[in-house]
Amino acid sequence: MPVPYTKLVIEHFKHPHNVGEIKNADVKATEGSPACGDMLTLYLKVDPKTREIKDIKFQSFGCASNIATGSIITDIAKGKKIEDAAKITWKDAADALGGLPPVKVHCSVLAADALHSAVEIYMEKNGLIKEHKPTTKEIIMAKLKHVMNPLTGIDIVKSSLIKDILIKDGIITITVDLPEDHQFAGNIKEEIIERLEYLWDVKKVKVNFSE
Amino acid sequence: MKVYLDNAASTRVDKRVVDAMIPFFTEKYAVPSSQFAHAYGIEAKDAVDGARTLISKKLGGKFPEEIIFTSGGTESNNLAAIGVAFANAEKGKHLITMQTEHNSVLNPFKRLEKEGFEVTYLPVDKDGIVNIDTLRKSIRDDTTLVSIQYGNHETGTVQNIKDIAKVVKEKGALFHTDAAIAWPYLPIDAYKWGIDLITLSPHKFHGPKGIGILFVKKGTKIEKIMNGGYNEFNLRPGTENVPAIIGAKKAIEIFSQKDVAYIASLKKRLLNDIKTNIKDIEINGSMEHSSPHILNLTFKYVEGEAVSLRLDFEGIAVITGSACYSRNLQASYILMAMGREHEQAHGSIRFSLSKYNTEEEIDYTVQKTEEVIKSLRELSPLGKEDRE
Amino acid sequence: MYPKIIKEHFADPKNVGKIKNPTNIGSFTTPTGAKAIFYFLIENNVVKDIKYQIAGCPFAIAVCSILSEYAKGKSIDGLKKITMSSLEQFFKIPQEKEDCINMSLNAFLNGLEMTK
Amino acid sequence: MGKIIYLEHAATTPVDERVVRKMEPYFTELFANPATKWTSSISKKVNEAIEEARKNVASLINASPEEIIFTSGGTESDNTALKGIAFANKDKGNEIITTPIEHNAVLKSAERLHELGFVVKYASVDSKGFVDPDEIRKLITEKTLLVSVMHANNEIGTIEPIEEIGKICKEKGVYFHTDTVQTAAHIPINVEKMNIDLLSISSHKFYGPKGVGALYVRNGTKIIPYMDGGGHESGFRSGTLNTTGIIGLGEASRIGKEEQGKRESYIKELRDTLIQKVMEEIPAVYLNGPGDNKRLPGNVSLIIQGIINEPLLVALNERGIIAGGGSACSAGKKKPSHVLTSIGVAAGDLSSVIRMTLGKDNKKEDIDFIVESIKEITKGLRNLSPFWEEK
Repeated sequence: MPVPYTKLVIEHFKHPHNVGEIKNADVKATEGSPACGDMLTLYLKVDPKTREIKDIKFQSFGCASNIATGSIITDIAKGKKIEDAAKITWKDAADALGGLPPVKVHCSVLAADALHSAVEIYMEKNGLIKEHKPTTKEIIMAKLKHVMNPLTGIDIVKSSLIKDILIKDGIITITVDLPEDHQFAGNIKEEIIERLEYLWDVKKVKVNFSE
Repeated sequence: MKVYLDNAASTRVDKRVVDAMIPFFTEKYAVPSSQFAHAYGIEAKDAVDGARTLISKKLGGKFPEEIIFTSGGTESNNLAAIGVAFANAEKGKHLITMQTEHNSVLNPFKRLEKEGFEVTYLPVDKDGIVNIDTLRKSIRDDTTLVSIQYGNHETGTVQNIKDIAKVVKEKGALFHTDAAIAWPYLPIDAYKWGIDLITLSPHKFHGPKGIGILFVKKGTKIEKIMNGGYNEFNLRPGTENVPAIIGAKKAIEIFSQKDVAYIASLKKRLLNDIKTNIKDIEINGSMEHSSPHILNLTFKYVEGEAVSLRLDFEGIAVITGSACYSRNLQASYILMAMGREHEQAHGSIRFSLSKYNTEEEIDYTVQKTEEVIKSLRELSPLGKEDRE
Repeated sequence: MYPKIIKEHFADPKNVGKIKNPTNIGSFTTPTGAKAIFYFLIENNVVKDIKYQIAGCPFAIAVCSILSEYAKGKSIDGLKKITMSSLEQFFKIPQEKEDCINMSLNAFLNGLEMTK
Repeated sequence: MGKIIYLEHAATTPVDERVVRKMEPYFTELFANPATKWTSSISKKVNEAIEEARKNVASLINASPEEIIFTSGGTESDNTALKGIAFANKDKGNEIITTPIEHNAVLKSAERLHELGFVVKYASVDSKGFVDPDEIRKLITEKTLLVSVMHANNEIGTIEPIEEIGKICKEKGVYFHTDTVQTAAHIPINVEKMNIDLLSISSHKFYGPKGVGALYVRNGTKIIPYMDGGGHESGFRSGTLNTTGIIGLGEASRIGKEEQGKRESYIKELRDTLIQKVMEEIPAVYLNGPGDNKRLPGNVSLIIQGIINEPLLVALNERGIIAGGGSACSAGKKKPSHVLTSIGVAAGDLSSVIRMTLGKDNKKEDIDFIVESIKEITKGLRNLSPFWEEK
């Protein structure tokens, strides 16, 4: 009887490649939210001269397709130049797995997102980005779209939790429309900070709660 | 001899349909919505999706998600009328239907009237047919929905829904047809004809009871009338009745137009022989535009329930257009709308056929009907002047 | 659904027809066209013969038959006291059939009331 | 695939063979529409069978047959109870009281009523999922029309104190509805003793067919029908009666009543063994909902920290074990279960919940295999997880 996963997906799910943590990683990136039950953390070790990915590992707190995509995308990225790794898409991974069910897009896409974030952070940290754009409200909103609201299962922007964004002297202040003692307040705060603090012109990220 | 001629009420479930259903009771019983948890659910989901694809195609639809499974024709009609009226209330609050619709269409419209909607109930002519010009004139800018039955459940009269749909489309309203009686005995082509919503009832064509279908053309604005889970594309909550869906699919698969031709020949035989042998009868409904399996006749000077009970004594199952002479007029509002007198409405008998009926059964029915009518007319004080 | 006695009388109604020279006739027609006519032959306040014609449903027919059987040989003073509820001694009256039964009973009572 | 161990009985159950056999003749022989009872003797037979089924359903909950309305399932029963009472009694008040852990059929009906201008109040639940009858008492005002509290929760198995709640509702003169979709035929129900005015039943949760349910409506209750049509079910619920479904529900009720006690004790034993073994064998596992007698006989709901349920379920499925995570109805949606958030499950644990619901056909000898499988798979997944460190 068929599970809606291809044999290859099940194979990667049961025996995932490149699993674990890189202790002295150059960069670590996390996508997803533990409260929603889908999260992937990616570690990169990059050769500073050739800019090739020497080692790549992932940890998953996610569904079978999340795990399988993490496994295959790390296979694909390994050995590639960091700029080329940035070009690997979710679709490349899905194709390599022989297809993924449409309902599973949002959780498997996390692996690709994590890879892209990791590359971006690496390039930022190592001064590889030539032109710096100043951080605007739009950029912040785009970043915050990756933070989930566990109450609704959709992100905090779409579910209208962002009440206010203030940018002043490199300090970003985000006001979230939740009481401070809400069961998810801590998680959301942590994730917002993680999403924004590495930006080149950001000194500090403050998260306030309404009420 | 036992002769079942009440197929417009419900039909015998085809053995092949039952056989297709049984495994889904005892083996493949999982809930299709829990697909990612286990393979059983996936098999159920595949089966249900397969049913949607087939049914949508047969109706001239384009997408499997245009098929919504409900608990029956009544719920489908409720969902179509109330769901479309409320979802489009911003555009307008005028609705149109027909006086001879099934109660499961009329009653939701009556409820909508209480909720501030305005409803036009179109009249029909003596054959039960609605006038398309009258319809055209009735459609206003604020008309959101027109609901016209395809085949009538009591008389078998068939409306020209192809032309009706065209008029409704020109005027920019949505069109629903209750095809519970007519389909699959008569063709339908949702996209080509321009029909937005279609009600079907599988137990009328050898499928199981407890399952109904509402075709909802993609993009049609409609809202749910029951609240709960997200089943049926978030339009109808509740655990999917998988065995019944599979049964409905099978019934549609095996339905054959050859059977329709055969049923039509039986109907012709029945009518001709009754006409030859029994005087003072009247045909209710159109002869030209009629469902092949329904024949409704009035036997003058006698009452319908008496006729049908006497026929039941002889093993023949038919129904009367009126349950009783006096208070309970509900069922004969259709004949009254066609301009019949009470007396005529009361003697009406509906014969409805299926592929399981035989020529012998028809001959037996004619013979027994003749005897019963003769006997009851002897009892009757009416019509003596005409007969003596 | 039908009580046994109704089914029996409907299948084989007793005393159907007309009386040639009746002493009493009673009829009742519903607004919807159902009709019952009772013919009586009454001598010394006693029902000697009774017949009826009826165009109605099984209940209406059976009630005519039951009444005709019951009335034969009885004094009309007692018969005039028959009401809907006294019919309950024969069978339970379903609510939706009250009007039909009432029609037959009214035709019967109208005949008894007729003075000739 | 080899042997299947089905642990999703709260979502749906297989139809009992005896029930299928009872239904079969009503497909192909006694198929007439029971509505034409005055004129057809086949219909009469069908009607008699339906009345027999009605009696069996009534007897399951100690009601009178005429208080049973057949519906298309639990969802329709819940919709009818809430909306039917609200609309019929809106001259008397506008308040409905319910709880945050109800089935969506109740919650969404309540939300709909809220949209239509009714006031919906939610009684809180504690960390085990219990509603406090005293809180219900305090919430009731003179404007309250209906209190709806489920008999037992489908996700975490908590059996609510509905007898006490029923008593309070009776004292206060408000209607009391309870959704017994998870409990009917599984644990005893008595509408008289529990002072229940309305009660929802779903056939496919106790070895009957899908597509059919019942609503118990106490005699004299003021309620308006939900579906409009030909006036079936004494004018209350229109639509050609789903004869086969009703016959199936009736037979499942009859068997259910007869075997309830036996099933209850057998399934409870399985449940307790399973819970105990999983908790002994695997570290960092917690039980949702209460233990012991306040818990549905077949319900096992566990938090397995450090993993999320979907890959566990897929891997179990590979081994022929069919279990669930949260409620089947909202599977496929990313939103965490409203029940789990209501009882205060920590954010990080919300997707670590696995639900196993046992049935009468589960075998004692399978328990060890289930436990062993969960243990192995959990170990593998925890190795993958960024949150898990072996303590």
